[in-house]
Amino acid sequence: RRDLEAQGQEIRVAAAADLHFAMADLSGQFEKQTGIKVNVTSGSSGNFFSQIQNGAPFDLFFSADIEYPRKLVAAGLAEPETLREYAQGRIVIWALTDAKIDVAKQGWRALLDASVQKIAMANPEYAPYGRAAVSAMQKAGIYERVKPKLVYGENISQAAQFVQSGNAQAGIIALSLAISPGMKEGKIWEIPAETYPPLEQGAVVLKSAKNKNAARAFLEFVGSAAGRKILEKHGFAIPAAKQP
Amino acid sequence: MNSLWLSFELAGCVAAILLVIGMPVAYWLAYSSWRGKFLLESIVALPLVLPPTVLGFYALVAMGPRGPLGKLWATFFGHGLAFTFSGLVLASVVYSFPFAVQPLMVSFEAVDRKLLDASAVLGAGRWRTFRRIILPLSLPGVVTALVLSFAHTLGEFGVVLMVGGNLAGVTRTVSIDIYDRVQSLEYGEANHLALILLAIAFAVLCLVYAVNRRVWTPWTAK
Amino acid sequence: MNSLWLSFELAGCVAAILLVIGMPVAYWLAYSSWRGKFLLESIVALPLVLPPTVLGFYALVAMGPRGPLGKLWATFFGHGLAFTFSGLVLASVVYSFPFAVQPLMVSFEAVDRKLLDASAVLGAGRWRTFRRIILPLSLPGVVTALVLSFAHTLGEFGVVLMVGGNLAGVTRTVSIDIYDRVQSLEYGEANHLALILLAIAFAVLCLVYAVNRRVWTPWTAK
Amino acid sequence: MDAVDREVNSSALVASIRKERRGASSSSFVLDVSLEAASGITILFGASGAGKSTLLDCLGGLVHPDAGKIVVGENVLFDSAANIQLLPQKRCIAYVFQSLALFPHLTVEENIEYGLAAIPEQDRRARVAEILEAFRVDKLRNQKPGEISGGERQRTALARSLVTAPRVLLLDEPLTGLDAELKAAIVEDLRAWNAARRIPILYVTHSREEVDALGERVIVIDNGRVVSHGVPMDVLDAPRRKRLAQTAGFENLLIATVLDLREPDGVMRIRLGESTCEIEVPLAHARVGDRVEVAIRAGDILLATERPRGLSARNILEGRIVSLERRGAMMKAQVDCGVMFIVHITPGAVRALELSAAKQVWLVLKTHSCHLVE
Amino acid sequence: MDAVDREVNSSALVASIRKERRGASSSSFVLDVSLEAASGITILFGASGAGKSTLLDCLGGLVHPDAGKIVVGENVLFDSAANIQLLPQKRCIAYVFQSLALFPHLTVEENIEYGLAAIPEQDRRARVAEILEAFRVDKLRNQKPGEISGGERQRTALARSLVTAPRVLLLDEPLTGLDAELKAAIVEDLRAWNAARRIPILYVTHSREEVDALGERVIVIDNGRVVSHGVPMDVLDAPRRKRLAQTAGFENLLIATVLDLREPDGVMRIRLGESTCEIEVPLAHARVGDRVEVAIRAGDILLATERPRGLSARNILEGRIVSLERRGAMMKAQVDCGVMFIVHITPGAVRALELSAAKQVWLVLKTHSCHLVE
Ligand SMILES: Nc1ncnc2c1ncn2[C@@H]1O[C@H](COP(=O)(O)OP(=O)(O)OP(=O)(O)O)[C@@H](O)[C@H]1O
Ligand SMILES: Nc1ncnc2c1ncn2[C@@H]1O[C@H](COP(=O)(O)OP(=O)(O)OP(=O)(O)O)[C@@H](O)[C@H]1O
Ligand SMILES: [Mg+2]
Ligand SMILES: [Mg+2]
Repeated sequence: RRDLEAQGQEIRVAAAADLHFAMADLSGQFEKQTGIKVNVTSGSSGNFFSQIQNGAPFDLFFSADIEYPRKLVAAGLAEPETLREYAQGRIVIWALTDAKIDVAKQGWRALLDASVQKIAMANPEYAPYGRAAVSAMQKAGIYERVKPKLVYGENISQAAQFVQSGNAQAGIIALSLAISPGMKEGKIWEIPAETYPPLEQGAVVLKSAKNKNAARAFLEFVGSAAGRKILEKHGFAIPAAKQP
Repeated sequence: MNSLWLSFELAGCVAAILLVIGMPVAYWLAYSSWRGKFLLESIVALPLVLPPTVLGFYALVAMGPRGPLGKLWATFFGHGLAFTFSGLVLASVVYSFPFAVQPLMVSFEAVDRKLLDASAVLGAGRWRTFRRIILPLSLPGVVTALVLSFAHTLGEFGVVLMVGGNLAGVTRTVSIDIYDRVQSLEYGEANHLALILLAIAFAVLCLVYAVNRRVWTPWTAK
Repeated sequence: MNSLWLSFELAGCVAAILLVIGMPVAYWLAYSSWRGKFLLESIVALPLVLPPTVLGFYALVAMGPRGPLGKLWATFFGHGLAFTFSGLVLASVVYSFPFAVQPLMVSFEAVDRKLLDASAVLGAGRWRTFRRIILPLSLPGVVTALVLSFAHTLGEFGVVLMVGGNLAGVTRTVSIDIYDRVQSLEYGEANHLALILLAIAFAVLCLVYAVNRRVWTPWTAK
Repeated sequence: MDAVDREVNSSALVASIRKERRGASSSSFVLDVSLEAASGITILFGASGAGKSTLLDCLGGLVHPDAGKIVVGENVLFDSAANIQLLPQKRCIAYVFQSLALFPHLTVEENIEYGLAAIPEQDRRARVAEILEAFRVDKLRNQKPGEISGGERQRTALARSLVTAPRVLLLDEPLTGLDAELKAAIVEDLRAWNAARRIPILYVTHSREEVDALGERVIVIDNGRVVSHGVPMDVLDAPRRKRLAQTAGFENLLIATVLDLREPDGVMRIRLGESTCEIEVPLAHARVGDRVEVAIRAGDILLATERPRGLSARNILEGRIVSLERRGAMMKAQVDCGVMFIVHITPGAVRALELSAAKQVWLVLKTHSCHLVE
Repeated sequence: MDAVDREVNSSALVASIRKERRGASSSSFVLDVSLEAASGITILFGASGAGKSTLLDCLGGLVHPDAGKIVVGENVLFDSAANIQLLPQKRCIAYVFQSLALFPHLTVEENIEYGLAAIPEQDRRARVAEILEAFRVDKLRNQKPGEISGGERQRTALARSLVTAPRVLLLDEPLTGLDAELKAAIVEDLRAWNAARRIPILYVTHSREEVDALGERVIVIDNGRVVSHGVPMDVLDAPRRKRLAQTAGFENLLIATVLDLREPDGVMRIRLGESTCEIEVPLAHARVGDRVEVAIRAGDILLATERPRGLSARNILEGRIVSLERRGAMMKAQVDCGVMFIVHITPGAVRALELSAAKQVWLVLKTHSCHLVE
């Protein structure tokens, strides 16, 4: 009966760019199960935050950073009880297969190699992946040495493109992106998760949502075993079940 | 494909609106004898100076439910301006304004004043003089204004992304679509879309220029 | 503040380069009698049609070690083009090309052919005719070309971000700086920077227009 | 007739205008004129740069006078005191510019139609067709101004203004660049036009021929001032100033000394230059011994091969032909009578009188053909 | 002298040009001329739209002829057969356009200097100063073309071309819009200029006065063809075609019937119109009974108040004055002798002969003043 009810329903989801591929799978599965169409817009979490503050017609917001959903809740724009951490981002060092360095073997040392003139990453000023990369490098004690080599993309996609195009020889990007179909011709070294603060990714249902039930259902689906599996497949870590 | 159509619709609307509102402004700038008009000329060029996303951000705030524009719009139409096609049009109009006004102004100014005198002496008022003399003689400038504002809106993405919110079918223009695909590293599809966009744009521009050449060359040619 | 200076340096360079390379192109487009030149006119306007970040992406690929431009540059200078000031200049030049060429072309075309005839008959070659007759009579177009390309480069951010890599002091222009602050939700600082940028740009534009008015009004005025 | 006259006068143009034009040069040009033009053709005559076009521009409303008043009939077009300033399009004035200013993007026909916007289609077509033919530009109707000859452009500009129904007509050298035949035809057309409408027509020209063919009245402008006005004969034949004398084609300008004044007759005798030639000229404010200047038109001098007898003319000078040259339809003879005279005679007369250089001749000068220059 | 002449001839302009101009009208204009202009002034004479400006444009290189050849001295400027086409700036031709085309952004002085780029500063200044004065535009030197009068513009354009040292000079109606005094002065300057340089000068004008004052040779163009050429007297006084007759100011054009041919005398008698007037005219290819047309210049007819006696002139017609009108420096009399004649006489003669309407007069016509029109 619930399926019948849901026929023809549609929700609008704003999702952080790193979720792009995972969202495609998640929404596909969810639609198959419930018949509720999930309309995904992916983009920068910061932009979504601004837009939602100014009345963007989204039902559900999957941020790359839990801070944004928290702020929305604080501003009374989101349903407080729906806020949850649905995944954690993982970062990797990525280089082209034909590069002189072998990141998989060299790990951090790869970045110090003389052939690496530029290292691409997301801008640490506002991109969570950038911030994580900086603290990981600091932990590894190489930040001051590689700092002159760093170039910043607006987001991890741009950072990846810097490397892909050969203009940077290595990049620190999200695992989710590194294992995406467009990045096949690269080598990966995952940065140990304990060297950077967890990249908590939070989601929340918005106050202005037209169809809160469907939105909640999708959020639940993402948190379900099936959803977690998909997220893990796409390179996310699943946080221990807890309420923030 | 939906996004392509949307883009051309947006660009067409914006170019048309810009022509309509750009002309009086350009006319005034061209013919006013106010000494301080260089101030206005400078202001007209200012939207260019801000990064589009930032301009888009300001536009978003202004159009949001708490912004002045948004409030005004809501009292008339009952809904907000941001994230609607109208909102996109408005923001793009602001952003592309200089591209329409500047070429128009230069062309208007280049019309021989003696011809305007002749028209006045033959009894034509401002409007008739504008329609029959200034406008046809400024055709190259009008075409440039059209082309620049049309093409610029087609390619615009910062403002559109910010104000439009990238909603499929409503505000996801082809430029955002391409951008999305590049962001998702789906280069093949991005290239494909970009190529189609370029091809159509090229065809449109060719048409405009070819017609333009035929129409106004005769009296410049020897 | 560093970023401000960088932006004006970039915009100045780009505007100057565009003027220099835009003129021959505009000259050819204005005076060639080749029937197919509308094709070239259309091509000139095409960079506008692509979203700047996408154009920037293509530029990035072209400038990469496997790209044609990157290879060429590397053989001459030993290092890549991306993430350098030169790379920024190059990409911005491509992107703002239509804004320089279009107004120049329209202005060149508007010069009375009889004056060119008169100049030729008085023994002046192409270059002298261009320098002494066409150029001064096209001043409004030149100013528009300068202003549009300058302002557009100041505000450009998609291409710059893509090709520049946001390196403080090297490629972090003020438009990126403002964007960064908006992204970091530091609205106060963003507004502050935007205001300064607008103020300086306004001052520069005012200067250009005021001088422009004084210089070329005399022979249009009654 | 009376009624017509009154109607005519009530549509006269009365203007007083002051306008300073400041160029890059240190000296500026000042136009400062008062004039009245009743219906009919009034010629504006004056040297190049005298201010004729500036005056017309002020009347047409294209240039704003610094001060003054312009009235047509009851209508005030401009009044600096009352701060009235009608726009050109409200003035009902047709104006053929010296620079023509044809619309380059419109055909000859469209140019001519331009001023007829207010007229119904049918009427308009008829009027345009008529004037196209009158000015012999009907074959060019679909050509643009860039594709026709100079004279054709001139005619188009003229037609464009004349086809409207103005209350005042301003013509700035409308017949330059036309050949004799066309000129004559258009002069006829203009006269007919004038006869039919009787509106004030101000006509600028440098050509004595046009003045004589068209002018009912002449206003002479020099250096921005009206220096004389009246009917052509009076004004142009009795030059007040030397500059004008030259402009109006007084070929003989001679310095002379006053010998005696014969006030009852209204004449005085003068001696020409250092010669012994004495002639009688109209009386002027001068005393015996004063040096004066006389202007004599070459065409006003009669030439004879025998000493003429029984003529009313008082001045007969004996001389010898120095040279004979053709000048247009005329012959120009230089005759040495102690002072050198230039005499215009018809080629027919030259042949009939078998004139040739060195031949002895007599010059006959009527007293009132000799004009004293101020 | 011989050497000079040879040098002169070696720099002559020889051209044959074909050029079609296709406007929007169905009929197109075709210029098809061959001409030769030796050094000295050659007048191009012809009605408005005859193709004079088109011809000059072709010579100057501004319009590309469809076919033909243009040579100055040894230099081939254009040859469609050999595919030679010199750019205008390589032709060393100075050209004063009908439309002037002054540079609006340059001052009068800068305009004049423009063609002197190749000359050292010092020299240039001197030459410019000299010509500024000669053309009386020195006071306007710092003004822009938009700030000077029509006549002043004309002079500036003339000065701009004459200051260069061209090998050919093309002048398209250079003296229109100038007053008589200035015209005379500039004509003198032009003559002196011509005497000093002896280069081919092609001079377009509609004015008989200018032809007579300047022309060493005339080329008459009608509807794109050269219809006659030679010295002014011969060409313009003996019209070959009716159209030209009107253009050149033959006021009397009369239809006549051939009565008899007197071949020994080289004359024939004709009867004018339907009247009884018979006159003697030069012999032509005609048979008795043929209808011919004669053109007689109004200035070539002599007028007398008594029947003239002992004159060589063979044609004396009795008539009555119908009207007398002033025409420039002349009087135009209409005389009815059965057919109507127009006669030009000097005002002095009118007064001396006490002419007035209705007065009986005799017209005297020399045989060779009567021209048969083809
Ligand atoms: N660009 C053109 N296209 C088509 N026809 C033209 C063009 N220019 C001139 N004509 C035609 O060619 C003919 C000759 O023109 P041209 O200017 O040579 O005459 P012109 O002898 O100089 O006359 P005018 O004395 O009036 O200046 C005219 O009938 C004119 O209409
Ligand atoms: N815009 C202007 N600025 C300054 N001076 C001007 C301007 N226009 C005309 N003059 C000057 O004013 C004077 C009168 O010019 P105007 O055109 O009225 O003369 P004009 O009598 O029509 O002469 P022409 O017979 O040569 O056409 C000239 O000396 C000219 O140099
Ligand atoms: Mg004038
Ligand atoms: Mg001509």
